[in-house]
Amino acid sequence: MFRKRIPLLLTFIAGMLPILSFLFRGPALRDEDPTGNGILHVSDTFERWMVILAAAALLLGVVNVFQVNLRKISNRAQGWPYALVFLLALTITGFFGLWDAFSRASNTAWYAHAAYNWIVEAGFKPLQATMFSLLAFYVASAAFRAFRVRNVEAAILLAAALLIMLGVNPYVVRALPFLPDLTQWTLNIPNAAAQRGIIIGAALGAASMALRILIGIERSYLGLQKGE
Amino acid sequence: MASELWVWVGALFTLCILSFLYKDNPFFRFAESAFGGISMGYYINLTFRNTFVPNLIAPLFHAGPAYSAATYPTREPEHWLLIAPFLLALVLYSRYVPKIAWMSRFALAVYVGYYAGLNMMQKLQGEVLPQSADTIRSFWRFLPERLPIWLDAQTRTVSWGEWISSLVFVIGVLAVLVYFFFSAEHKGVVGGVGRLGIWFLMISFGAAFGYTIMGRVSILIGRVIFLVDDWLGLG
Amino acid sequence: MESYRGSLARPGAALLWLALTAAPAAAQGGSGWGIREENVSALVLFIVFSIVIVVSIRLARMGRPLFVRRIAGLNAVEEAIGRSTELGRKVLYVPGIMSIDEVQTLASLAVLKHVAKHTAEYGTPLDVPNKDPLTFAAARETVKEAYLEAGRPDLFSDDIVHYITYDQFAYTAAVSGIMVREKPAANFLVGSFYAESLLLAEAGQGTGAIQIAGTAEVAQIPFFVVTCDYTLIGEELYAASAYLSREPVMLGSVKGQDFVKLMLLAWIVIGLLIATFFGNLALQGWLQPQ
Amino acid sequence: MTALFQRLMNIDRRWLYLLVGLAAVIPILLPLNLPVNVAQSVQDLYDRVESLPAGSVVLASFDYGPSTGPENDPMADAFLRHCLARDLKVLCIALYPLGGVTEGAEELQRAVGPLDPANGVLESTAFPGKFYGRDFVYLGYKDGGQATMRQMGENVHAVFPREYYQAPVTDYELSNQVRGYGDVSFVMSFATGIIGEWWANLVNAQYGTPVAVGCTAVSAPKYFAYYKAGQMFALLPGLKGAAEYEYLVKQKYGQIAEATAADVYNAGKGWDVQSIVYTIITLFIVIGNVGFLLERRQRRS
Repeated sequence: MFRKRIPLLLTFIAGMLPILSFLFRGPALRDEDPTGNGILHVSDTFERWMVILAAAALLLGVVNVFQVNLRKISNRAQGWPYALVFLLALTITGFFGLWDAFSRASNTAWYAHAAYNWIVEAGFKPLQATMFSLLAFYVASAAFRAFRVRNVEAAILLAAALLIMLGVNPYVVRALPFLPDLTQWTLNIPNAAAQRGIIIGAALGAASMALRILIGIERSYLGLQKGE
Repeated sequence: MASELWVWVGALFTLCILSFLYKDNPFFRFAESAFGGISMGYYINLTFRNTFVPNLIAPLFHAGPAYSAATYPTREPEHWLLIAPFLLALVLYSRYVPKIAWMSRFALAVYVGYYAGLNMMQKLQGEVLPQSADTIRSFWRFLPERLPIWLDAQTRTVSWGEWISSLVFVIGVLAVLVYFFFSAEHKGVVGGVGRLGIWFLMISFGAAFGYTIMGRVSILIGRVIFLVDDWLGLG
Repeated sequence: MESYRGSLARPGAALLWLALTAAPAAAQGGSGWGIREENVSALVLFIVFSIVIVVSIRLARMGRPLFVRRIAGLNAVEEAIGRSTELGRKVLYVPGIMSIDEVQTLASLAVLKHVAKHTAEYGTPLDVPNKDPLTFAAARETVKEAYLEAGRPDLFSDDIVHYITYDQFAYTAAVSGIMVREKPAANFLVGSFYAESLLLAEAGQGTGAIQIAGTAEVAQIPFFVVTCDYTLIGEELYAASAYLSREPVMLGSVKGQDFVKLMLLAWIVIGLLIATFFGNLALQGWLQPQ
Repeated sequence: MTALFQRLMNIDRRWLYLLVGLAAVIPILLPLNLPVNVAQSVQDLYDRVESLPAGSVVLASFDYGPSTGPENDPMADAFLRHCLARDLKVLCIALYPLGGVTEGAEELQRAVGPLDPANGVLESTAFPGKFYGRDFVYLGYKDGGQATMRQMGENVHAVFPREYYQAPVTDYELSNQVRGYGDVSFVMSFATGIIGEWWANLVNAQYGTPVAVGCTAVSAPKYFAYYKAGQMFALLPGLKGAAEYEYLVKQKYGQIAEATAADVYNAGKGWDVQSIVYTIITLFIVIGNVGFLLERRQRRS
């Protein structure tokens, strides 16, 4: 009983804090707090703690990554050399990263910073930008396969996409001068209307989900059995 | 041809990732693993540099690079209170002690609870209300006394096109809202309005997809310039 | 139904009721206490919303009929897992890249629990790679519990839910690698996604797997609609846990949410007419853009 | 005929990837200079710069980072060269946090040539007779967004006490001369996200300073509303806008045409890539649909 009720109670209390500070004003906690947003101050402090907790959670990931990859290497599972590459890259970057994080203010160990920066410029940035650039290829193959007139909805989807894509082609625009305005209208009216409909609906859905969590009905995130 | 080593390493990593387009191969797999390790190290640095060192170690322990007597002359109460997140983090790590592993749920419960409450307010106040109120103003904003001041006097009338566009806009918002109704089968009136809702959705998805192509291609251009100019120097 | 008797629903509802009755008294200010004027409309919506949801949950518990329209994506969940079992291939579940401060991630964990229960029953291998550490910690608890509830704790191993890395694109590269190498027969992409939505969906599409996506990120929905077999759009993701669990209390909250939307629709239409024809009515205050 | 479309319809996606890859590389190596038709929102900027008397001062604000360089950089190059060719004076600042300051410095030196004011290298190699501090100056980056914009309305020197190379702004004639928005003919913002909007709905609305923006393609729809509402007198929407503006400037100023051609990357090349990729995708969509319809008709008959 104790193991289940306490987390749900904590969730409820932690949840009411931002709600109360958002809706009500509390007594001035300290003299230099004339506007009396005592609760807001408590809520903001609590948020700073949550940011620290989220940062501390990174260690959970690091530990799991070492567990999984070391096990893969020790019993020579399929693809173990890549696990070795992963751990080496993590250890080297992590080592210089920590050294840089602790020495940057006092810039004593400039070489730690230089080594770390070299890894970021040579490895992290190009890999990240190239993964991102794959989208230009995937957009093409997805459009080729998906924009087919299977039914009315697919036809509308295709028409809207073609309208935008033809709207930027100089030859077509010279032939159909009204096209850029039609493109603008499509983006500003039907597109914006549909997005607003989704946003309002999703906001209500999210608020409902959040409420279910606060009053303890939705608990799968805690891995609690319904009856526990 | 580039002389610096880091350009060569960056270019080879770029080619390894691009090779995945052809098929999965050892070069991509190597780049994937290296990328995973490097990125993990990058965020370890970022987490310590942006969060732990300035916001926890300095104020709570009065130590570390970000601490100096000038910035932390006295022991403020909220510095002491930082014990709380520190303990909460230890509770999170209790997962590794089998006997008290269940305690790690407390840390998750607090974190989820706080942001569930915050999200609820942000969704109601930040999305439901302003978006609905703006939809209500769709025609109200065309009333003569409402038109923005920078429109000079003689153009303060509104064309029929703008009235119709606003009507189409309102119909679209309401149709999409009805389409997502859970309590009614899509038959009869609800079915009809729902069908109109799907058409608005399809226009939106097609237009949004078509429009982002330009942005994605620009990122690819950035990579091509790096290879062609910085690495091969053919520019 | 008795499972909820001991839950927090009753004290939670009582506290909300307390907040309502105390609110007017607190409005006068007194010792610094008072309502934040700038958020008063949110207070009203919060009270109305909470009352309707809590009341509809109680009605649901008393056995009121609970009709919910068919959601294609959610009906396909069992079919997708069945297909993986036949082909003897794994099920891949990506819970989005954000932490559990994002409600979409929590909705995804609810769907994950349902999926994990099926993979436990059928004995199908399950793979849940993570980008966020807290989501990783929560997902591990969720899957362990699902295997317990399905009566197959023996099938649960620590390899099912594992952590990859904290970078969005490094995580995408690793998951694309899993999709292409281990060729899961069913890919679930449920939760909060950004630019990597198309990278994952298109890589998965290439392997011929059934793909079920779900997100409320408006900008990413088009990419899932174009590449996946089924897509849960916006609020369909949030209703997923209620729809899949079929439990009256959960469905009750979805019905309540629908009722609030009905009220909102009415408020928009009426407000539209009043604002247009009577322009400067008392509604004025509510219409001023903040 | 249907057999051809059949095969094309089920073509391996990697042929498509090859085409997109070639479309991205070839125009960068050998410029194709595909035709461009100029939109009104671009023509307005060109006409405004052409109409200003020599010696007028304009404020150029670098409100983007390296990630959107391929779209925003060419706009900045073309604009800076156009102003200097028209003997206008350009005061540059940067308001974008993630690398805005480096973009500003790089772009200025790409347009005027290498500079080192600290050691007396002030004259522009690209525009001989024009000097740093008299014809163009760069005040560097200042965060604070809207608050900074409001402060600049009162006193620019309070916001930027020192220019980018750390000399006091009073040392240079141009930076000393500009105290507020009244001292500049118009503001040109190269923007990626929200900052361009602030120039319109804050600076233009409160100070009446004419504002023009060069924005990324993704945020163009948003900015069009401001252009239509008159809060911006001109708009360069994404790479398409940049290519059109660069085309106009190259037509009139041969010297700029040569400098642009010499650059490894410019708006014209970028736009050639975009046009070809769009054409490839449109073509393949048409092929896919023709094949699909033929197949369906075959199945029905």
